[in-house]
Amino acid sequence: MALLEVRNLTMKFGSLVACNDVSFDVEKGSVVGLIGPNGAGKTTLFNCVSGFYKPTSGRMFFDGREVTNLPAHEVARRGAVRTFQVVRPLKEMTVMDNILVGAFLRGADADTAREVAEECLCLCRLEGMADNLAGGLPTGYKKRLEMARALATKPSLLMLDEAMAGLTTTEIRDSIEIIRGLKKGGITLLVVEHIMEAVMSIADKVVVLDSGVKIAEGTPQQIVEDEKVITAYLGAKFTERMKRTGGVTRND
Amino acid sequence: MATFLQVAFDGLLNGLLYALVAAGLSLIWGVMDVINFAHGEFLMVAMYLSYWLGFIWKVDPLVSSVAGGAFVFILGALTYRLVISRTIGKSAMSALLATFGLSMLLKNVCLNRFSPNFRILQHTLLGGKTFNLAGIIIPLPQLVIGLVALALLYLIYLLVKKTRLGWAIQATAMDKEAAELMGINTERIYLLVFGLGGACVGIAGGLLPSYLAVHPEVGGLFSLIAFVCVAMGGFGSIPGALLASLLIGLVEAFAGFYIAPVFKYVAVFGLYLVVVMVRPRGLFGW
Amino acid sequence: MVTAMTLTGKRTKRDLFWLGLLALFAVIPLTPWFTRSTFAQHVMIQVLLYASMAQAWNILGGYCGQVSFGHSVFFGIGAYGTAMAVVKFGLIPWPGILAGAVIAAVVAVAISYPCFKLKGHYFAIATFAIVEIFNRLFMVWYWVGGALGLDYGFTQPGWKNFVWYQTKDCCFYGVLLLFILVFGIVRWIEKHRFGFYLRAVREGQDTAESLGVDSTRVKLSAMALSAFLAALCGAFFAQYNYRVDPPMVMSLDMSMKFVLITILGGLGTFYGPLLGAALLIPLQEYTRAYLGGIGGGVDLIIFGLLIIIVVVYQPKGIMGILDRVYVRFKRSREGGK
Amino acid sequence: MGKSFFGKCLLLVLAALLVVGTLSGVAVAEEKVIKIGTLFPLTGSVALAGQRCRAAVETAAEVINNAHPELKVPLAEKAGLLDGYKIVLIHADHQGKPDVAKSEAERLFDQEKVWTIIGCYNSACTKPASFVAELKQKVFMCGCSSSGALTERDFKYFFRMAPTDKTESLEFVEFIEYVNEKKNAGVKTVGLIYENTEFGKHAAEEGRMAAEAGGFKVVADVAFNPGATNLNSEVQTLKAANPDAVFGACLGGDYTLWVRTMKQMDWLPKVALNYCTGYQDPIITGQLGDDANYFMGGTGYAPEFAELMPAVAAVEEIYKAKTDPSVPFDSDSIQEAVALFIVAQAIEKSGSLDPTVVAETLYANEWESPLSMGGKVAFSPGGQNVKAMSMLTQLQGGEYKRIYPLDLADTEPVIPMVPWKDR
Repeated sequence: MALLEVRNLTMKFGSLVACNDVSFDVEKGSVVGLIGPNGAGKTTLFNCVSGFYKPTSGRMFFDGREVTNLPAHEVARRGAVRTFQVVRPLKEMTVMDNILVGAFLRGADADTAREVAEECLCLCRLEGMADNLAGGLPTGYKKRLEMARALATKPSLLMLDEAMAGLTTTEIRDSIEIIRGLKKGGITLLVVEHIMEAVMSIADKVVVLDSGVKIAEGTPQQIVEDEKVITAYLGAKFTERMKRTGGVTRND
Repeated sequence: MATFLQVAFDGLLNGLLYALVAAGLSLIWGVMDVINFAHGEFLMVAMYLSYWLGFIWKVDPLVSSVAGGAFVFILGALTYRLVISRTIGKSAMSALLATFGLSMLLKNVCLNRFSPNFRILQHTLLGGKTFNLAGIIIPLPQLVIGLVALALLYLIYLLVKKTRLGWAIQATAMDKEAAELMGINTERIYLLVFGLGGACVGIAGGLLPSYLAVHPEVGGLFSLIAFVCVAMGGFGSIPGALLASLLIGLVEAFAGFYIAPVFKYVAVFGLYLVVVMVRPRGLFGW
Repeated sequence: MVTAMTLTGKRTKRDLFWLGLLALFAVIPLTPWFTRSTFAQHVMIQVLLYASMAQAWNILGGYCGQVSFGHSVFFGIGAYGTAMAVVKFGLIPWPGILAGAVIAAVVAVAISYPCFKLKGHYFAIATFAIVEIFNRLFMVWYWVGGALGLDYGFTQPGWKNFVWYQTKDCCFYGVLLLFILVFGIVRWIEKHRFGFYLRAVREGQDTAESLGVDSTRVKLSAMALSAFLAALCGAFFAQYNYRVDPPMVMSLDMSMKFVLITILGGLGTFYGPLLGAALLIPLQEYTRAYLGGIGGGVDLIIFGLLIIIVVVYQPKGIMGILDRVYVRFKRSREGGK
Repeated sequence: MGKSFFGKCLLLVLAALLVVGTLSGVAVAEEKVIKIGTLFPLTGSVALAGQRCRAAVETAAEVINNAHPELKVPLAEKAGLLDGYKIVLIHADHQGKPDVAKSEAERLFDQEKVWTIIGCYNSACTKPASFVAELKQKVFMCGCSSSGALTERDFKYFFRMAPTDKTESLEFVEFIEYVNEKKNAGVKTVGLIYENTEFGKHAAEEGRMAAEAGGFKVVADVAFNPGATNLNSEVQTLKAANPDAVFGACLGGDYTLWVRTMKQMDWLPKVALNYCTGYQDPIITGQLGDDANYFMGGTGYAPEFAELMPAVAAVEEIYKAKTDPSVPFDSDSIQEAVALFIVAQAIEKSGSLDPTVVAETLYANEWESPLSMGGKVAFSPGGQNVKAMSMLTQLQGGEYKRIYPLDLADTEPVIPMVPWKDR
């Protein structure tokens, strides 16, 4: 059974249909990429899954249990934790404190939480920053802080909303390494990403959205060759390049 | 029935007065997202000005209201320069607290200078005059204040919606940075808005001594009610503030008469709570 | 690992300081300054009382970021709880103190549950409105004395009745206990999960939610705790002044004191409320005592000016000033080396 | 992490506090001085009354301290009392807040070492302040706080000069019975309008009891919050109930608003009687001009009483010099002057500064008090001045005319009051 099952999810804002009848699964232990052009409904879908929006219709199951109308904190408590596309550090708290907030989800004991937080701090390479105020960090660090904080909650599903947008090439490489590490550690990931190379290189499966509708689902290889995806989003050039380079990350 | 109409009419007239007091507050709030706690004290200062003009030079409050408006315009602009401009961008509460300090300062400076005496102007043009309309007694001072309120609110509305300046104000209210990029001097807009907000309440204060005693504590309740009017109307909405003021005036009058006078402000503040529970951003808020 | 060590080190050092401060307070009544002047005693008691009040408010307003102007309501309910027990029912104050605090917490939760969905100024004005409503309702609620208020008669002084007539030493220790309770709770909270959650909710409600923090529950708990402690302070206030009436305890003025002291000292900091009270209360008491008699509100003029200056120039309060001085101090020392 | 630095700063703050406290404790020692504290609302909403009360006490102190042989007032003739003791006044401000009144009373007694306190105008403030005095076994002289409850506490050191609202209420009812009988006024119903404070509420309760005991029906009971922006609903309620007589307890600005609103609504009762309130304030009635006419109320003093109280005029000159703008005594402030005169006489007579002795002396004697109506002051257990009289006056042509009791009256009351349209 899949860890996360999304079934016929529809989200409307007034007359605007942001997500229309979207269904897909996230298998345990896999990395699923969610891609699509701007305004395709990726973030809306994310918000629905993580409990920030109540979907208009459709159902979602996490770990076999229904999570459709649960509030955000309850979804997080069940183990599905997300990050935000626009980083939201808890500005007036230190990096360590930020991560501690996440770590406290799995127990009120301060010492245990601190240990967990230290681990996540190291994992996301924020060691030297523990006592800095989160509001003053450079963007790259903020993105990693988002991730570290989410990790500290010991999620079984980590949902990253464009964790690499706006980062430099080196930072992207670091992030990819981190994500690979997470996958090895047994965490399932659902990744919204704009940077194609990154998605293609880490994802086991890719789901493509366009105008709120799922237009394709499959392995990166299948997606790159899918006609609909190429016209709607990727473009022929990209496919060419992906084929040439064999899906290895590079910048242009 | 006559009593009912009388009560309703009194309530409406009072509502218009509240609208006049609240107009400036609404403008300031809408553009700058600042609550001016010293609003009632601006009113009080204008009332003193009007009183002294009337007392020394026998100027009628109708005329003094212009002076009141001008004076409080300057006071408002000064307040902006010296206090508010330095709180912009800091925590939302800092402007409120700073103006609370200002209200304390103004109140006690007036107490110190003018003593706590209650001062009433006699023999004003409007003072004490009433006329009878089909059995309803209409007090002239309140009626004039009500008409001024309507005219002023309309003028502000026109200013904001129809003039170049108004566009600049709206742009600043929506997005300060974007407005700056478009070449709007937002600092000047803020200054002007704070001054204009002051001027509105200054005009109200100038008119009030026609029938209300002046003393250092006079502003307190007015400013509270003005806050409620503005918040109930919705973030910076002039028509919202007008509607809310009229509602508050009516509720005050009806609760005062049909329940008991001690409950009239309970009803007013209760109304606010009910409204924002249903519409958390006020009647006309978005 | 290094971080962990410094964190633990910081913890013990701060605790030592805190204990030292308490020890200092505990011996104050033995100093001649204190014994010689009941006014000094009064000022000291007021400082501790208002510091406790501000700290109670700080839990919600500072740590949790929900700026409420309605705390005088809970303060008032606490004051009425004990006064009703003593004046109306002829009991000792203790059950009243407890009942008042519990009722205050319940009322706080009931009121704030709908109010927390309001944002910014809408919330602030709603809390104003609540104060006005409570004030006016208590003014006409004759069962609790209405406008006439409740006046204490003579009772046997001592801890049992929690009143003292001849000396203020015990009063001081009474308020010191309250102070230790309130500050101790906040100290504890700061280090534990609840404290982190409070600040997380303040810094970003959505973020906190995404990390599994039930922000509504956190805010309501903060409100309940804050109201409970404010009510205890109110109870002390009633016992200390032998009288309660609505304008004394449930007024915007009183609410503003909660807020101003905290802001002046430093919002969301542990020592801020104490610093704010230590500055504001003596200023208020001494200016009134030595300038108030002249009349003309000179003390209040100074007061108003001071508030403007602090808010405008140092929004982080006295703690902010200390921080800045400390940084400069450290820098100059390092430069010297 | 720098917390020890904060520690130093905190210690510094505390040390500064200690120093300030020590300095304040140093009192200027002077011989042959009786320190007397005054405790009035010098700021806040009733500051005007408080400042006049303070001026009245200052006036009395000046008369006592200096030789004023021209004044026909006890203790005026020679300077000081008890062989050259002078009175030194220490003023304090309670801002209209009971908690401040309590702590200021403590400070006056403990730090300033005052011998007695005169105050506090607001009944709500007099209560805790006099409680402090009683605990410390110090005399508390209350001039004009009118709440009857004050003298029902069996305090031993508390004395009040003014008549209570109970006395006034009874007199109001007596007066109504009189006009019903002699003037065919036909008053059957009574309405109450009062500010919802300790003072107003208590007065209204006494008014209701007295009216009902006299067989009148109370048809309107209108409490309002002081400092109102308008009194429309209040007056509308009165108008709808249309009582024949109204007992009012509205202070200062509320009084003028009340009168003006009644005029606007074109309604008047046959008889409008006021407790010691805005009605008696000559400034306020002056500002109302002709509109103030025909209202009635209890009055302890008005300049028009000169023939009844000949000694006052000269004292009043001193008082006028101390007030800004210069005003004559009013019923409230004159009682505070009386308070000082009485306690000074008691000190002089007992020859002692022992509060217990002075308090006993105060109870044991009847005191000359040219500033009081009736000229005498004597206390019943609990400290109420049983000789306190209240005269009913009516404003006619801007002057306070004495209308009741009959033996002191100089003018026929105009009953019913002249309707607005006939003025």
